[in-house]
Amino acid sequence: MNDLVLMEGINKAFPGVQALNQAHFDLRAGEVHALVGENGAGKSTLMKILAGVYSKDSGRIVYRGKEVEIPNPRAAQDLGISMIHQELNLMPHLTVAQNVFIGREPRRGLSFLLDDDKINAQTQTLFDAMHLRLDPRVRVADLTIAKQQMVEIAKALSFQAQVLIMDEPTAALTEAEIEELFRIIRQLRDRGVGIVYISHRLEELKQIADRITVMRDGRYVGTEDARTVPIERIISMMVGRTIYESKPELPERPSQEVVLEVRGLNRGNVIKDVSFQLRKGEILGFAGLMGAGRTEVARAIFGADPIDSGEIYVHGKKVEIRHPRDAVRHGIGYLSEDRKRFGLALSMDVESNIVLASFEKFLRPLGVVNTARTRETGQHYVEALAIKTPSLQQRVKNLSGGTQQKVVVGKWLTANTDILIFDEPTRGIDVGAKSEIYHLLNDLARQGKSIIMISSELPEILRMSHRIIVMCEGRITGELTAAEATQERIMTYATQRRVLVDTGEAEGGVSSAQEG
Amino acid sequence: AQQATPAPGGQQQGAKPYIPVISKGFQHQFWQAVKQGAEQAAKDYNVDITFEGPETEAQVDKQIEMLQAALAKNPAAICFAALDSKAAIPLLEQAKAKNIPVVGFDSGVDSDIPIATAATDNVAAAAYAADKMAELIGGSGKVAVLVHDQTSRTGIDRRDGFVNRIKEKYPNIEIVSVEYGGGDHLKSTEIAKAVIQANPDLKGYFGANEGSIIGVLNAVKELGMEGKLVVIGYDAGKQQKEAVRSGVEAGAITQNPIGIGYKCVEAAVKAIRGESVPKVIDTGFYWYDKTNMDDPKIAPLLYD
Amino acid sequence: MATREASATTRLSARTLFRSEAAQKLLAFGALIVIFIFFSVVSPFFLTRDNVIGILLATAVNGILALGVTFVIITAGIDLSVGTVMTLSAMTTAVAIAVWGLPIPLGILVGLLTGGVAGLVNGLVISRMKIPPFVATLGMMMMARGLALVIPAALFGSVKPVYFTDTPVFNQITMGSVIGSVIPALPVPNAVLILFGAALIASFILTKTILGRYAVAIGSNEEATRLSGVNVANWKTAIYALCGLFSGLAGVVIASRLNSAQPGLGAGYELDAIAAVVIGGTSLSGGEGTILGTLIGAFLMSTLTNGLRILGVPQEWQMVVTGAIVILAVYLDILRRRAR
Amino acid sequence: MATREASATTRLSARTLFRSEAAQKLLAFGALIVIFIFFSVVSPFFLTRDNVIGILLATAVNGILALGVTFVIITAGIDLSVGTVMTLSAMTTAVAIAVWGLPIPLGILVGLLTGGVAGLVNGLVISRMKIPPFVATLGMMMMARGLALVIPAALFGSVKPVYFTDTPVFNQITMGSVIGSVIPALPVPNAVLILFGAALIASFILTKTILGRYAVAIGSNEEATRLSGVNVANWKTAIYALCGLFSGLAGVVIASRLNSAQPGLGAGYELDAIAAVVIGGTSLSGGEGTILGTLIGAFLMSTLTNGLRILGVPQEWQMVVTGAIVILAVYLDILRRRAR
Ligand SMILES: Nc1ncnc2c1ncn2[C@@H]1O[C@H](COP(=O)(O)OP(=O)(O)OP(=O)(O)O)[C@@H](O)[C@H]1O
Ligand SMILES: Nc1ncnc2c1ncn2[C@@H]1O[C@H](COP(=O)(O)OP(=O)(O)OP(=O)(O)O)[C@@H](O)[C@H]1O
Ligand SMILES: [Mg+2]
Ligand SMILES: [Mg+2]
Repeated sequence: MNDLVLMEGINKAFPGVQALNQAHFDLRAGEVHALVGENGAGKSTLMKILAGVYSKDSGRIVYRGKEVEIPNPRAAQDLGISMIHQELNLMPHLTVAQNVFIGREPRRGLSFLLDDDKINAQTQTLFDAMHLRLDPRVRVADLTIAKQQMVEIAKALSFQAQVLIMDEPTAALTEAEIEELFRIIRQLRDRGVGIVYISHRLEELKQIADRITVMRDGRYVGTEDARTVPIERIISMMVGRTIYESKPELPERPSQEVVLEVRGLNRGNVIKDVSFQLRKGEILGFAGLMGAGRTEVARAIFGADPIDSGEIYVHGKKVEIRHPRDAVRHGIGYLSEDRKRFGLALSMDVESNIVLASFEKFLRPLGVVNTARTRETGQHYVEALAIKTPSLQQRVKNLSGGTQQKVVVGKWLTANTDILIFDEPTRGIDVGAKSEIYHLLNDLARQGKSIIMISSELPEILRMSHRIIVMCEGRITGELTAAEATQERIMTYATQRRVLVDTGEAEGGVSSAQEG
Repeated sequence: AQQATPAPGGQQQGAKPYIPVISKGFQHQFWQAVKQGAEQAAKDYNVDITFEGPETEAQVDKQIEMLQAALAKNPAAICFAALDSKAAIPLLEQAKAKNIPVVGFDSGVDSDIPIATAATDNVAAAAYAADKMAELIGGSGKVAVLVHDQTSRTGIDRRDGFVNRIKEKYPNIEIVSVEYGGGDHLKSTEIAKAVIQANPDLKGYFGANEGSIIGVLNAVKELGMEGKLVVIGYDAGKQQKEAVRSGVEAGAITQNPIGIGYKCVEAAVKAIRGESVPKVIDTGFYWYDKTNMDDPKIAPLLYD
Repeated sequence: MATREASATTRLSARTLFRSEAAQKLLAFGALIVIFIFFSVVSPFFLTRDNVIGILLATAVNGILALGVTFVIITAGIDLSVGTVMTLSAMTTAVAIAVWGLPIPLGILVGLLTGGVAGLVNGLVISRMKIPPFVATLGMMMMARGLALVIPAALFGSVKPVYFTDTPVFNQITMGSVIGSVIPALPVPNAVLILFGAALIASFILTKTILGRYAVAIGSNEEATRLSGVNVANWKTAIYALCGLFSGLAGVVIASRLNSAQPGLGAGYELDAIAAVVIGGTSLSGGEGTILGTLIGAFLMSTLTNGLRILGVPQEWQMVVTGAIVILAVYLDILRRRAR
Repeated sequence: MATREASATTRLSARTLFRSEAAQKLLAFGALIVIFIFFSVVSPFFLTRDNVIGILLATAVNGILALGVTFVIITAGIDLSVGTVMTLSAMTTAVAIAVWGLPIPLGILVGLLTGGVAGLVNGLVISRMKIPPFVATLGMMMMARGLALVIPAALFGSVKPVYFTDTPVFNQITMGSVIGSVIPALPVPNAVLILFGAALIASFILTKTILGRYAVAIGSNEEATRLSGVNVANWKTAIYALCGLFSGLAGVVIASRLNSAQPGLGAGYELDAIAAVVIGGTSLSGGEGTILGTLIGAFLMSTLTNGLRILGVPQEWQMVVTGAIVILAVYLDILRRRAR
């Protein structure tokens, strides 16, 4: 066995959680080894231990046949281990090239002088090899998330690492970009690099992985050959039982009553003349590529960002929404695509987060909070949404991603909103939790709530929506009913934007400058 | 010093002469009384003045900036109470080069540039307070000193005047504590309380400025020690005057702040007019207690 | 934020071992007790009734200021203006009572309102003009300091203190002793009761009311709170106004205690108040903090100052030791949290 | 952080419209120029050679302090100790030269090192003990203030200034005029040159060296910087030490200017320095800032102080106006950024 990395008997506890319990993982040179498991299974934690971010409580790591200690990220880099983290880890105030070379800047003359020309040039070379169209000199803050993700990938690649860990690298990318990433991954694999690939998009694994290791509750479950194992088996290993993907159950037809109408919404050059209607009990899908402007539309409707022009009607009445509180007052709730930054008060407990948008409803005289009722409400939603938490007093920062998402849902249900905008509700959420969220959405629609669902996953959009609106570069480019919609039709509407990477057929631009 | 020398008070004809008064402070009542005197003189002699000083007496550099800005206005004369006279000498030399007469006040400037200085001898005044303290506690026992500032000239002079006199003349008196309260009434109160607590046999307390002595008086009152401690103060102010009148405070040293302010502006005016002024204008200090505080010679010196 | 979370992560593992909030509080109290015992042993004058009462009294002003600042710091803000706003409030109280001759309760109200208004302005500047709290309250600190001098200058033509000569009862508000009149052996001045009363109210507001909840929520994640439909700007304004009210109360207390309003006071008080809050375990990055902690922090500081004075440590060394202890106390708190 | 980024997003759309850095700088300069013109119009004494030179000179100390603080603030930290560390450095320089009789260059080195060591301690306390910068440097502020008094107390038995009586040339280091000796009509004191020299060095360090790069990276996203393999703890320590070096330089300059070391100086200077940095457009939340901005901020503050003095505005009103202008200047900067 030409094991590159062997991790054995790894334990790691966080307060209240045994994140890893005798976890096991091995990686060979020249393979793509997928690591899968439900949210909170411990995938990121295990890999962060390998990358020197966390220290293990016990267990051993063998690298190229020698037992090693990896106390910090620097040590990992020195061993040739590099990691793309699940959360973006960039310095927004620095340029792209400065980000790529942070920590290993080429120096000039005296050893502390920077040579920005050199890093710009080297970054450009790197991007050329990736067929990536991106100016190394722009500030990262000015980039879309997709571009930022590509920068992260470029950065990890630039290490010439022997072990490359990718924790959900494709969550923000388009098909073409994913294709390009896979091309690069294959190239690296052929060069003998060992690649760890973490993803919840199980369908990707068939394309790229050689082996698949499944984790559950911090434990090692098993390793399978990616080419032969059926996806169903992986799923059952993940959840510990067999679940069958339910057939897309098209929800009942919504009524014709329009609850939300948007007319002529404009904001800078990110929202251009957006108009649409949302009906009672309807799930309206918003499809499009990264940066198409769907989040911007949602935030604008919700009053999170100012708009230049446009009118919003709720239940036929024109309303002014200048702040999120206006939106909430009119019964609109928004579940952001970035829960941690925009959705949760992480250091507060589950109960407080559930009632965060509706404290005013739980008041006794003098502004005193009726804690008996908040606890009751919290308990109600913990049960109704099956929120996996040890107690209502658990701080939400200690919960897994899917559980956190449910807490946010609970928050908006408590606030009694009947128009719910779900922005990427299943981003980074495992299959089990995903299907629970789908059920939840259907239930809500059936109860008469109206839902806008923004998603970058076409199967999800197709499966869930009554109607689908497609956006591209800030405008609505198409509208499809559930019956008409297919992946191809959506993509035609959605692909007016220039892709970040030069696809094979894209003429000229940059020639493939890679030479091994 | 190589530039052309403009006429003193190089201002437009007909305008009132302008005299900036740069003091050591402005928030404390003592300085406000000096200001009052200076303004009175300005009125009497028909000149314009401005009055300013740094926020604390430690801010030597801020005072230098003030002097610098004052010089830029090309004044007819300058009244200056140096926080640190050595540090100010370069600017004073500039003034001299520009033929701007400088009058010192409150404490002397170690230089022959000021044409006159209206000041009290703080060392002698504090020494006098020490004599009084010795007399009132019967020549032996423990006393404590509370000073406003460890680094300012007045603080140092008053502390040293008191402490040195005790050391030299009264071997049976022990100074158990010298502390600094920044002139902050509350801090001074807390300090004095702690010192009295820590020295149950304390016989006397000297407060070297108004803020300090008010602190001592508050402490005495809060600890119910009225009459059990010989309290001697400095400066005036309503509270202190009441304490002296009621006998809680045995007495205090007062200077003549209004006189200092008046005399220095007056001297500056005379210098502008080319009249001669005495090099040293001693504005004097006085001991006051409940027996003499309504004396027509003393009463006007005691600001509220 | 990144660091905060990372360190949160690393310290979590042991937390379960030592969950009890009560035990934590005891630990925080520990530092105070150690200092108390130390001074009691080395000086016979430290642990006397009068001196302990003195320490309690000495905590009053800084403690009240620190209570207000606790709220602000929990929102991840800061208030540098509390000291001079206190002075300004003392001044307006004095003007109301001693110059205009208003009844004492009305005069106190004027003082409280002065603080409240200053805090309100802070809050508006921060939440409407989006000025960082550090800058907004720095500006207010300068302005309040100036105004406290402007008032007597405008009224009397010169900067001077205002005395409560005609209303001796005003001084009794803090320096009288309700307890002492019942239990003569325990002449605890009312100022101490006021401090504890204010702390109870503050604790109530923080833990039981919506304002307290929103303070924590804003400190925990301001943007998420805003996106939950909470009017963050208004609540923040309210929190700074509340902090201002406490500064106003401190102004009334200091005026009553000194029986006068001293216009030059207050510079540097803000740092003492902030130090008390931070020693008390409230995190400067917001989202957590307790009133009890702040009280303990304030007592720790005044105990330290008093003890060093009683020992007769030279004043310059007192500063050095206090600086070191401030760092040490916070370090202990950090270790304590890491351990839980 | 959430808010910062959210607003980063919202403002992006317009940014491209108004990209030119130069235009931005001109706008920042604008406030300074407006104030300059205003004072020039209302007072005949303001725009004179000597007064302008006076303003430049008055900026030197605060400016140098602010340069150091800029680095710290760019890392999203704060340094409250710069004022008293400056005083401590002035004191050690004075002891080295005037008491021990060391040669002047060596004495200067002692001053710089004193600052550097104090900064190093700050950095270690912050990065190793994980004490928040506010607390760590607050503690250092107290300790340095105490030590600056302890030194003369230990040497002379009492706290007093140390004078450079035997080395008149020491005063010339800042108050002599190299420019004046070449162009007699322009007697700009060397202190001003030192300020500009220090600013050039600071600007070089910030934009061209690895230290500057890491300062921005740490302020921008500390955790990401750490995950990139940068030894954040060490670099942070270095940055605080650098800030300390600038405080040390300020100490040497103030000692030379006053021809003495004044042990009681320095309290409150930290807030002026921070105000200059913030007025200069450096964000307290880290990640961005320029040396030129800080210089402009420092000049704005000393121009304002000087102008109000020249106008003869009563001192209490000067405080009020300065407070208001600090807020206003930052507000203008915020509007400017929003507009780009
Ligand atoms: N910093 C932390 N503090 C406390 N608990 C944590 C922390 N990080 C992870 N955990 C917990 O450890 C467990 C494993 O988390 P981890 O992030 O490794 O899961 P994951 O498999 O990567 O999940 P996902 O697919 O959602 O990314 C979870 O229960 C999680 O709540
Ligand atoms: N973090 C960001 N920084 C800078 N610009 C951004 C950022 N996010 C979005 N934008 C810009 O806003 C526009 C719309 O992006 P938006 O996020 O609304 O798209 P989206 O369709 O919701 O895609 P996503 O899947 O990323 O949510 C894009 O043109 C993009 O340039
Ligand atoms: Mg993960
Ligand atoms: Mg989006």
